[in-house]
Amino acid sequence: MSQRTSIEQATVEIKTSNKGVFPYRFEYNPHKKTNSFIVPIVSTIVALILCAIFIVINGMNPLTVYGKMVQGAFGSSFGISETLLKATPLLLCALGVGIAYRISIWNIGAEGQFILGAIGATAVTIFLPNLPGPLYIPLMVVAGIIFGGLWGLFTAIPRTYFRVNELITSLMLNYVALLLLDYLVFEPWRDPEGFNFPGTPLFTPFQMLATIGGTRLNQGLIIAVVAVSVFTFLLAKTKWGYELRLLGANPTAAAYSGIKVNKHILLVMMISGGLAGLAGSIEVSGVAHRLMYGISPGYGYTAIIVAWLAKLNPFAMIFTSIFIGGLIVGGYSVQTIGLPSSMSLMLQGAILLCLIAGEMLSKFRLRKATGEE
Amino acid sequence: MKKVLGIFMILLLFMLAACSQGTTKTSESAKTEEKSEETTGEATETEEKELPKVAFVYIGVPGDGGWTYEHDQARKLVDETFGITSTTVENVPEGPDAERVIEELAQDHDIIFTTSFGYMDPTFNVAQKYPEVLFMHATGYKTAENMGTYQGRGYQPAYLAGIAAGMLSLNNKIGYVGAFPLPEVIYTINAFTLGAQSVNPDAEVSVVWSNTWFDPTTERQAAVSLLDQGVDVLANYQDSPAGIQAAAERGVWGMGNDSDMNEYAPETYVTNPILNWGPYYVDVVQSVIDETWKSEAVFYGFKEGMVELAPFGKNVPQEVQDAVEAKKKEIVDGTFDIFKGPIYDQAGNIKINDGETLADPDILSMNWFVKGVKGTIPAE
Amino acid sequence: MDTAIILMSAAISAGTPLLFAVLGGILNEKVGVINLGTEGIMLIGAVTSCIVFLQTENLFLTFLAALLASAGLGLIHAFVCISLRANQIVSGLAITLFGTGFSAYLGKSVAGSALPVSVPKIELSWLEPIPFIGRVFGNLDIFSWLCIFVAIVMYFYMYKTSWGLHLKAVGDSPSTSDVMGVSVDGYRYFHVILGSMLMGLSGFYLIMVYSPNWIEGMTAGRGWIAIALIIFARWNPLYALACAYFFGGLDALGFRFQLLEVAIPSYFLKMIPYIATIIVLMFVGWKNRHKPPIEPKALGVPYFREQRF
Amino acid sequence: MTTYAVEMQGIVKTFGEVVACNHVNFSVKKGEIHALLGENGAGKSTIMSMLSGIYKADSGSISIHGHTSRIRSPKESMELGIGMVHQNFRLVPTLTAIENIILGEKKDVWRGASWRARKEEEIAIFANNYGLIFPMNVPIWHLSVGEQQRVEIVKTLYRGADIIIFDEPTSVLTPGEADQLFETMKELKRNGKTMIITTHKLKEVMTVADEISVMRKGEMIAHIKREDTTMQELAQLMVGRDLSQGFELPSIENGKRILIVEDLLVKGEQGMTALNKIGFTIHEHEIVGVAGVAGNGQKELAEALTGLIHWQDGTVILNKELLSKPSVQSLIDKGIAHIPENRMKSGLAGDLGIVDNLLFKTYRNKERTKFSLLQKKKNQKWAKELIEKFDVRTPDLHSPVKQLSGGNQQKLLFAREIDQEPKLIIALHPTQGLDVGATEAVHNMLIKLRATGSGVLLISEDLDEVMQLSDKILVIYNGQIQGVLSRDAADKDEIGQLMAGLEVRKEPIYESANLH
Repeated sequence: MSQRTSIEQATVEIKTSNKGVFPYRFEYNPHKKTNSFIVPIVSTIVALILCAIFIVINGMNPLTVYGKMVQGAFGSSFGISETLLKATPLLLCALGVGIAYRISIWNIGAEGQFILGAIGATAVTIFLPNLPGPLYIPLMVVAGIIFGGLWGLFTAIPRTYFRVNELITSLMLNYVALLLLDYLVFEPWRDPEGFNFPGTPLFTPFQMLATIGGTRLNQGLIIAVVAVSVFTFLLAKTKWGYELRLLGANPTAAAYSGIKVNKHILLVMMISGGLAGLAGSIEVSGVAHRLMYGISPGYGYTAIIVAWLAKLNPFAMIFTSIFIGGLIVGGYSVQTIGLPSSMSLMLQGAILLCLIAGEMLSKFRLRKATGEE
Repeated sequence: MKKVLGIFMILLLFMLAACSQGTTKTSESAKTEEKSEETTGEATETEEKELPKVAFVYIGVPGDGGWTYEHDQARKLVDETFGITSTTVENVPEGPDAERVIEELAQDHDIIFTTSFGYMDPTFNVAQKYPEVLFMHATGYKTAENMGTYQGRGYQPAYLAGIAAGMLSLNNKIGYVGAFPLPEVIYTINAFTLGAQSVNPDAEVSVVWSNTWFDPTTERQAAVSLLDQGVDVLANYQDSPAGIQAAAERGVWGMGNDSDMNEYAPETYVTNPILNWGPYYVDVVQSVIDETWKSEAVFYGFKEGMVELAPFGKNVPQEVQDAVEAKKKEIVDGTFDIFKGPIYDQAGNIKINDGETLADPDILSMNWFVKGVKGTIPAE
Repeated sequence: MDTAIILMSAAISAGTPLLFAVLGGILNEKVGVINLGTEGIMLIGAVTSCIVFLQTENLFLTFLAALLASAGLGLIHAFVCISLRANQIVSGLAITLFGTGFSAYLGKSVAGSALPVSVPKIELSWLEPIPFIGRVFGNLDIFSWLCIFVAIVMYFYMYKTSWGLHLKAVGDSPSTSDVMGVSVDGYRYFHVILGSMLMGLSGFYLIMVYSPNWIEGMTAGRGWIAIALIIFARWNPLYALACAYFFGGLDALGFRFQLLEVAIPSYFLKMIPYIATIIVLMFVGWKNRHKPPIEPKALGVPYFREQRF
Repeated sequence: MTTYAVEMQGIVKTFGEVVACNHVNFSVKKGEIHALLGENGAGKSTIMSMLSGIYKADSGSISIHGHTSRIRSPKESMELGIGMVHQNFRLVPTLTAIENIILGEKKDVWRGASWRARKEEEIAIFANNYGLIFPMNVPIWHLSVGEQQRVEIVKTLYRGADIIIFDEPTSVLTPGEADQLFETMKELKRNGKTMIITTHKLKEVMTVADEISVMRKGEMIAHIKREDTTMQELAQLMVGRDLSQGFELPSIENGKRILIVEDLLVKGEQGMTALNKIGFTIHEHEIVGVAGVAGNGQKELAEALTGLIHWQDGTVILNKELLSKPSVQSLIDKGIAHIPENRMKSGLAGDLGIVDNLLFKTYRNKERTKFSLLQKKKNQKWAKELIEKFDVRTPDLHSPVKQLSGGNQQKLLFAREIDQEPKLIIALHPTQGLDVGATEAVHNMLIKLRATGSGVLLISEDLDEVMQLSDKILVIYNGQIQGVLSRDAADKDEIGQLMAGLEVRKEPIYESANLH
């Protein structure tokens, strides 16, 4: 709660003079170092408290609601497995958008790239129906990455060569991807035996990722964790990681040091899209087992929060994706006590708002006004 | 950093291990625990009989005024009849999320009604995992030992609604907004068209697909596109009354589906085919209590009370009402069969020979439009 | 001719919610604040309208409530972006998420219930004799007119008044404006909130005129399209008018295409606006590659008077 | 009634841990031209910013015309009749001169065509009164720097300022334009305006000022009348010690030709011709200075020679090798080093640490990366050696370089560039914003490079600097080389004429290029 009072005081003090009644003032120091763990945790707590107020107004006990959410998401091995299942595509998409954000490319097109990945993987099953079984999974994964990557490239090309804001392009391409998906599942790829249900035929067992234990959790999780490790390593240790660091910190200076900025933007967007595409191919081959309408319940958008909560640190994304995944799974659980599942969206929004606000607030510091000496 | 990574990896492994060992065990043990708890709990309060725990999975929200509304009405009837409180989960998308929701419910419920076609595979998958739980899936075609399906003969009231539409239409242009090109919608549209043509052979039914069950904004756009074509009766196979409202604004006769929507457009409302699930749900729950439940594929019509026709709007002429009532009697007592030849498809080819009637499996997989329907079934 | 009239009418009714949102977005971006919260603010505007109308059945009160609720969200965005100087893109996304979730939460009890609303129309009989115009504009509802009115007023506000000059200065060079005695924070707060109110009106229109049922996420991406349209319209309210109606028309065309029974699936038709946006922006970018970009120079950049580098 | 227009007392201002102003007292009499003298970082801009309401003082009092005033915003400052002509003009580049001048005016909300016409006439007459002329209806970014400054002055006058602050006003002007400015200031004085001019240029002070205040390291050192002082005394006050009088550039025989440029044609950002067929040569052991007012093609020259932009036409020969569309990287590999004009904008990445910043140009080398992996330990050791060698003062190797002082940042930049042992170093405004000590260090580094055989292309707006250091001076105007002068023949007045484009010196501009 102390966080909140300080928000109010900060506004007041920023706007009025330091002289007079209040002997302290807030000073903004953009260079101030903040503890990288405390801010996200405190922000999350503040967001939970804010939302608790609405829950109370609604006549429910927030503790019951949060308890139900936690129980639904983490309270049983089933809940945990489902949470991890949700976290997998979120983690991969977040890794993708996170890499783009590192060099200030605002890719909000992970949703479309995810869908294209799903389409790519399914295309393998549709156009190559008679392959030897073990070939399917690798091919589907590769196809997913390529399709997603190309979709990312479509965002990058207008940005690099035509000065079109990637925010708009990636957003527009999300809609195009969605319509393409609808077209495919409603028309050419529709299961002929599916009573016109908008979905492709179910995959054969060779086209499905193996599951872990008796759960729906599949090898996709392992792929995702491996991807995180690989990118943590690449970013920290390699020449390429250094170039990205440089580009992110100062693109002009990067150009002066001989880094080809456009080439990097194209490459990063391809990787960014490729990771979302990988998530898409894992979703169809590991969970849905067919391409169907509405294959993504907004993973690409949610991934943005996952990435941001983790402050774009790939390793931290493991935790934030599990957290947000749990929030979504728990969101369905709260329905059983009469709240809409959109609770979890509301919480996500509130947490993200509190996080960025908290991050900036932590750069203000209270100083004694020296004028009164 | 490395230490944290290590701890995390261990944690992750632990979670994975817990999952892989746990699920099958938990699903059973949780079940038995739940049950034993229930028994002890119930024993003190009620009679010796243990009441089943019932859950419903909805595609939309009960407030939609249509499909989910009717299911929720039925759920209320079940609750009242047995004095229980069932669990409901709304707005469950027809994909991987559905499977999780159903499985989560399966862990502590005895009967689960999944009320949309797209829940078929998820329901089936979960049914395989939880043989102790009973699953009732609406409108699908997959059954199992512990999974039954049920479906109303919605084409019967639709035929009657078609008669009304055929009589009311002055320019013979009737519009129809279909949700998805599923057999359920297609046979409803066909019956509707046949009904209209039975009283007005020149009537044509233009079909637009909205590709959504429940999205008033899109439904409305679809409806308006038909209204702009000049239709003077507009029918909707949708879960919301948006189309009826749009029609009312233009002073055009409107009808919908699933439930009585009179209140949304009192002036121009005709009637609605109604799906009345309540009695059937009560039967199912009762049969579970009586331990007489058997997996079957139910396809009930007027006779069994699963379908109804809503009361007519106040401005519908008496002669129309009379004509419909007369036909209804014939259907109820079995003297009239809707899908009875000769029936031609859009291209004019005969699909049902003179004198033949269509068998239930053919109705349930219908994938062609009768003559007089303007519109296409995608990728036919 | 009839088809054209019908299409134009459909374009106006589908374009008006877009237009409100685009105009709101222009006000935001002109003072240098990106507002990606459009979608969320529209939803909050819509759900508030729905709830208040069901309670009061008073159109005016509903209108006020929608303004107030969206101003609230606008204030949050303004505070986070202007006073706290946080990343505007992330803040906007958070607003959209929160708005989507919160509107669904608020609207749970009213979801699906149809609103018994009838919006007054303005009959302009003197327009009747003019062939096309008369039929299209002769009988529009008051809020469509309001939207056109707002666009025109905004045009004059932006290009013909001292406030408009300050607006442009604040968006192009906040430090200069500050030195010149224009309150940068004041202008930013005011226009972010005012713009958010217009976005809220977009939600209001959507539910009171366009489709009188509340349903979760009923904006269906219109807010995002509006954001793209801001750039498309080059931050000019009158271009925005044309662009919004054009997109509204394409939107309305979708279902009509199904009725024509042509070979092109409607999905591809629906893709046209999105692909067209990208191609047009690419074309504009290429044509103006030697000119300075026309977007507000300080767009997305927080202003801090004592900043020292 | 007091005769003081401005009285500031006990002003303290800190930024984080840095004390920018330490109990400063400063007063200006009505109707005088008062010079505030101090080198970069002495705190004079900070003091002026507090007077104009951009910063707020931590403590201290300000009175204007005898009334204690609290200046909390630029608006309040303006209401007190204080106007500031900023070093970086406070003009909105997309607006026209008229619009900039009336910006912030609250009356007359409606601005139709007739209002505009009336206003234009009014301002034209107003500007003419002070002899200030500039285009009225063209967006500011089309105007020349001198014209922009005139707009800025008219703007402050138009808003009723009677105390006008000129913040380093001549730093962007040609000597001719500067003289014109001083005339304007005298004209304003005749109109009863009070003026404060902040500068570090002693000659200007002696030309225009009535009274002089000197600041050093955040403190007020002295307050003198112009008649009572000399340039030597002021210099000593400003720097705190004797300023070395010019350089004795040791004469070295020119070596081989490193760079030959012929007929170089370069288009700038807006597609306009930035460099129009220029040519010159640079030899080993030679510093070639480029004098000129900013925006006459200097930036494009540096960018073209470092591969950042491509030239449209012309020949560039580097070490007997004909270059054609070279990439930045290839030029780095061929031994061109670059000190960009704005170190924090294009030279360093402020958020990164020392090691990452030092790696900018060498991270591709085998010593720094192996199999694409950065050699972390090796690089740290190397970085440590470098910062010791170049005396860069930093808390540690990982703290963000934006926390270093300007001088240390520049030393870091030089460390990085010199470590490559460049054949040719291109330095843009290398001493901009540095204090005297750091400036000297930079000059010494350039001279050392010259001694070790590198060629230096020194591009600077500081004419004194160019004249002190260069073996040969090119004067650039409007994308063309207006004249070439040898060190001995250089004459400040003549260079000023050339910089303003008033005179063309037709001498053998370059030695004919010979590929062999």
